[in-house]
Amino acid sequence: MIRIPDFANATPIQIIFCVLAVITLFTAFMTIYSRKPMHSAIYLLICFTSITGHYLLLNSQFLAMVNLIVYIGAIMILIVFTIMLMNLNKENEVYKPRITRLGAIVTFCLMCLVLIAMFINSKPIVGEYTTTGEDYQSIKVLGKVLLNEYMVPFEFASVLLLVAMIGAVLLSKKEKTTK
Amino acid sequence: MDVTHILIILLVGALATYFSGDKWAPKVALLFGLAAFAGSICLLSQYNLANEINYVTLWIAKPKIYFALHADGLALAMLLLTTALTPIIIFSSFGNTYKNSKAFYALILFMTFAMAGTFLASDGILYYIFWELSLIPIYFIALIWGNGDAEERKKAVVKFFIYTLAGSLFMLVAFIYLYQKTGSFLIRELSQTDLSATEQFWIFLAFFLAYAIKIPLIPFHTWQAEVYQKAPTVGTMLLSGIMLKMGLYSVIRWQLPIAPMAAKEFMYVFIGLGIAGVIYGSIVALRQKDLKKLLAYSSLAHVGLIAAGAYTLTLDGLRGAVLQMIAHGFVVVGLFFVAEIIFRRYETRAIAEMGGIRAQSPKFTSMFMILVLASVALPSTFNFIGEFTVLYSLSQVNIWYAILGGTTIILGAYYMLKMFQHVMLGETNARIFADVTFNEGLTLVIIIAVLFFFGLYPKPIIDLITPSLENILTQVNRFN
Amino acid sequence: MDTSLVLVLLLAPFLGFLFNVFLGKKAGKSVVGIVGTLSVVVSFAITLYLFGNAGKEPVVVNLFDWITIERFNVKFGFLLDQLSILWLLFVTGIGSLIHLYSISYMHDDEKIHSFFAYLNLFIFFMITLVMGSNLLMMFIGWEGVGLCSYLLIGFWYKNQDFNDAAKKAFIMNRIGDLGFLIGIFIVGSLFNTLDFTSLKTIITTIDDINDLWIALAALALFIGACGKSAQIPLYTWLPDAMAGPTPVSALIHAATMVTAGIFMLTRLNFLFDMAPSVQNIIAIVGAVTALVAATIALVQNDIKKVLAYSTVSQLGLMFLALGFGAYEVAVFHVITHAFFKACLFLGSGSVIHGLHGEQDMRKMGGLKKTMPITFITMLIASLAIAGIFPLAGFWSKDEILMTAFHHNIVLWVIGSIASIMTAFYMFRLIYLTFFNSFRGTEEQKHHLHESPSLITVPLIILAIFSFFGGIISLPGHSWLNEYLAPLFSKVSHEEHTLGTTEYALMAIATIGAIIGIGIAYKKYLKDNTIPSEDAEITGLSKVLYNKYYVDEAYDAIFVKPVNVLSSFFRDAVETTLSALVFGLGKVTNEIALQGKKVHNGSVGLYLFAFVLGVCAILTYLFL
Amino acid sequence: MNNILNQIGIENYIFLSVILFCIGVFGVLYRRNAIIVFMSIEIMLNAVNLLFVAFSTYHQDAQGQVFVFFSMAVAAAEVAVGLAILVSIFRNMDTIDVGNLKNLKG
Repeated sequence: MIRIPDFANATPIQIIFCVLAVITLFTAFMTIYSRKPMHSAIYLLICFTSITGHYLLLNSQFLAMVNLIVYIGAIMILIVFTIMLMNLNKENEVYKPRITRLGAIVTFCLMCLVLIAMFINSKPIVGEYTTTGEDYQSIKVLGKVLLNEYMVPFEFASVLLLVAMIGAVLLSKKEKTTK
Repeated sequence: MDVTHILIILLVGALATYFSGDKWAPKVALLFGLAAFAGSICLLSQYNLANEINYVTLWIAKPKIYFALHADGLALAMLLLTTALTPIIIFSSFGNTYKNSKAFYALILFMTFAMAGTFLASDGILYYIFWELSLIPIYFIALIWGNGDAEERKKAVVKFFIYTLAGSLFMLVAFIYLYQKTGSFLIRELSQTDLSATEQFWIFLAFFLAYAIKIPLIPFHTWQAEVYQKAPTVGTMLLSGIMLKMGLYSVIRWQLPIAPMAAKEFMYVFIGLGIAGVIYGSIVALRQKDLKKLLAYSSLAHVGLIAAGAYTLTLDGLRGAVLQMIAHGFVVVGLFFVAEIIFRRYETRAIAEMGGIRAQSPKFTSMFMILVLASVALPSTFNFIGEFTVLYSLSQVNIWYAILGGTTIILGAYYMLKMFQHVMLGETNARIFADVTFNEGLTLVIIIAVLFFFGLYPKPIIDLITPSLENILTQVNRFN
Repeated sequence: MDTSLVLVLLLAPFLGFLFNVFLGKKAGKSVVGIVGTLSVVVSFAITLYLFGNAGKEPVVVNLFDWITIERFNVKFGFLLDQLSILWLLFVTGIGSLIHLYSISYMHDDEKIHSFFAYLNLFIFFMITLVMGSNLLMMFIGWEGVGLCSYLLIGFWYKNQDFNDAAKKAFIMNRIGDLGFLIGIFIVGSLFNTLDFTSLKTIITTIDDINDLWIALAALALFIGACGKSAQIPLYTWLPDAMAGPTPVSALIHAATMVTAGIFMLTRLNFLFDMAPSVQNIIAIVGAVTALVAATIALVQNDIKKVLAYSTVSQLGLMFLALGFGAYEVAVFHVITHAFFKACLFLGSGSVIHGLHGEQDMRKMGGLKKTMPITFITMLIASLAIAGIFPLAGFWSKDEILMTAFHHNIVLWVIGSIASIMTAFYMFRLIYLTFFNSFRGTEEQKHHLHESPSLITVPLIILAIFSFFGGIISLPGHSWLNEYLAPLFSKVSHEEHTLGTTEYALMAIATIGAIIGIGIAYKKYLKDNTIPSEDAEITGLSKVLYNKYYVDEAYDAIFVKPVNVLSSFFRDAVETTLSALVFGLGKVTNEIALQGKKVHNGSVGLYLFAFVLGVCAILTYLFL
Repeated sequence: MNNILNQIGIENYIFLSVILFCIGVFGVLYRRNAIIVFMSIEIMLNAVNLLFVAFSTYHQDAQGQVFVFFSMAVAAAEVAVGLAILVSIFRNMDTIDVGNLKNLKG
């Protein structure tokens, strides 16, 4: 069954989770809802940070760090720079037809419904969670897994990043107006 | 002589014709056509020595498709028809000059190749491939070398192509379903399967769509008259002389043995459809203004009768159908050639513009007359044998079928003689009609000789086809 | 010996045909005629020889298997028995005479070689018809003579009216042929053979006979006979067939081909004897045909049309006899009729020849002096057909009427009226043609002459036969009946003992004939009445003159509807079907056009569809 | 800390990430500004990552985290290329409104 947090007797962790979840959802929503792209970017940044918090809560320090670096450090900077580069920080969005909005909302509800129903349906929510005490998510272990089992994909990821970099450079380079 | 050699000869012939250049192409094509005919005769003699004529090799492993050719008496008869008509058709075109004739004649040989393959194939997918392959050359022949307004022609030919292709797809579906059931495409195994009545019904129907469009039976015939009219005469001959027979042959070879229960249950419907075609075709032919269209509708009437004979599921019906198929093949080629001869001189196919030819060309008149008479099944011509046997088998099913189907001998005489009267008789035509050339005469004489010879002595063909037909009948009757 | 003789008999005319077709044009007109005639004479000679030497047992010559049906084989074979020899005798005999006649008659025609070719081909097919050993062999000849009839009626092919007549003859015959075929099918499936000798054995010995199917078979075969022998309702082609050259009318449409129906019925007498109900129909049809045709003949003005309707009427009388199972009587009348009708046609041909193609009797008259031989021979033949003692027609017609009298008084009355009318219209013809003064143009009058001897000799021979032909079957001691006796399964037709009734009947018939002649004499010789012009004909005679409007009725009932239907099919149904097929294509096209609008390039829409799709898939897979 | 899931429960993470994901979807459909659409996609990616990590903890298996690592790498590459494309589109068409990008129209 779904466990409804008992707010009266909530443990600190539960409180932290609730707070984080609310922040995550709210900022995510505001990201979409804000009219100015720059505001969106800021909201998104907060969202990502809260997700990092979730990671920490789940005790996966490595991913928390990576998330911090990659998303907040790299991706957000990219986005912010792009926005500034294009000078888009204005409400330039044209009028959206009602049908679009309606469609989006319907889809949103439908998607939620389907996904939640699917998860509930797929497996009765698992009972008690027991720890084996085994270490599986320290940086040490992850490093081993990553460089033993997932050696090749790891290297490929680097190639991918390289290619993406070159591609990005090529794409954003101003075309020489030779024609 | 191996059965594959025939196909190889034809295929190589098509290539050789293409590379021999425009000037030599007709002769090369004729040569290879004759070679294929000789090869068929060799096969026939082997068959008569009680040799099994077979060629099987695995082609695709999964799904299991064999390159399987098998020639029993029936297939041989059809092969002979194909390879005998092809040189005649090629020879008949010598009086015309075609643009890019190397491609034209290569396509003819290629089409013959595909049609011969259809008659020989004993694996469903192989058969299907040949079946569809034969459509491609005729499409180009009719489209590129046809006559009349180009737009109109394109419309008619594309309709024909898509229509027949769409029909055949149902057949492919049926084959795939059968493969799911039996794990084989070989006719030998398909004709032994025990399908339920419902399955048989649907499979029968799928086959029927493919064949009814190809044959064509009413009401699936609308492509026929237009394409016959627009295609060059050579194409029309190929279509009506051989290609229609593919549909009829397939009814006997594939449809009846695979789904005999459905065939028995709905026999009356399909016989009725065939006979309706006889009457309908004859009546429509009465008021046609275009000579080739008239012949097209007469063809519709005749194949209706043949199909009705095949669906009687009796030995007589099948035998009559096959005999009539062969006879009709020859006679219709002859008649279309006559139309072409007139066209070469008068540049028209409108009956109203003809007339008064007899006075100028008695030889041509006699030969035309004989062909007309053969077409209306005068006794002592080959067509009579077929028509008599078919009508007899119909009378065994129900005497009314024979009476209604028999109206063909009245209506057939009516429209053919009316046509003959308006084309040939009457006051001498003002325009000069040169008598037939040697080549034209020879073509007609060969056809007429065949018609008379087998009209008086059909025994060789009857002996050739009867054992295979009996075989098929045993398969048809396996549920009893 | 027999085989080769039969083959020569059969193939001689065919060789003549081949010669005339391939070499006729080069060989010259006289050679063509001689070869054509000789080939028939050869057949006649062989027939005579066979006639002299034949035993009682029929000779069967089988050449090879022709058509194979599941339950029986049809052999390509010939049968020579009394019936076929008798028929061959007068077919080849009269055929020879008419060939001889044609040499002169057709001499001016440029296509004489094809004329003789067709005539020879006709004789060939007629021999096949007569000699065929089974129903299908007979059918070859049956359709073959129909073909030759078609070719010869339309001999002057430049005239489309003649071509129409030829086409009509062929198609009418084909209707009958369908009946014949159906009959063959029924016989085949009932008895598993089509061979005459086996059929006879089976039918005469079999016990459990399916009456209904036998009757149907007989009826179907009778329809076939109707077509060929011009009986109601299929008789209208015969008068039109007079479009052909006169020798053709004499040979095909009077003496030989039209008697094929009677031949067939006689050949299958055992079958028809099993179906008394059909025999009744035959008798009634025959009588009615005789009367109807005779009434039409009363008012016709075309000399050949009169003879044509007379032929139909006489054939009707023959069928009357057949209907009573009196086959030998019918055969007797066939033979005598062949003589005098051939003579009449050839005579009329001679007249037409003399008048350069004039066929209207209103424009003739007074030819007695200029054409004495023609006049005398035609007079003899007319007396014969009218049934005046002791000419051939008297004996044969009398026998038919006598048979009718013994079976059915009503039919006898009808038959007698028909024969009185016969006497009337024949002498109307004679008086209008040969007596009084000439009514044609001056130029024609100037050229009037007796025909050459090649024309008159056959006339004389035929007239002699018309006169004495009756002796082959005199009441009491009939050679013909004895000769044909082996053919008939029933103990032959009981001989008429010549009692008072018979003599009375003969007297009545003769008096009737004389009355008919008398009326004609009064009206056309004494009063010198000339039939009025076409437009002035009124009342009943107008109906008769227009042949009861039967042609028009057939046209309205059968031909027109079929043609209208054809136009309807061509213009409406065909286009609709075609549009339906194209419609399928159009629907596809329309769907594509509408579907195209969805792909408007808006990513939002695509994504929306995509998300919906994902939802659907997830729902389908996991819920 | 190791009994965190005992206290919160995996299902709450599931709900969280589903809602987060759906917000992402909603954003993609709702907004026409390409940058925001991009951000929405990032949200969706993060929702999935979060779920991965949650399940990784739940199953006590490192593989889930490794996968998140890779997906982050891919996301980084994607953003780099995607933004480059956006820039180039903006240069050429002077807008990044997806409503105007209708070259796909058939």
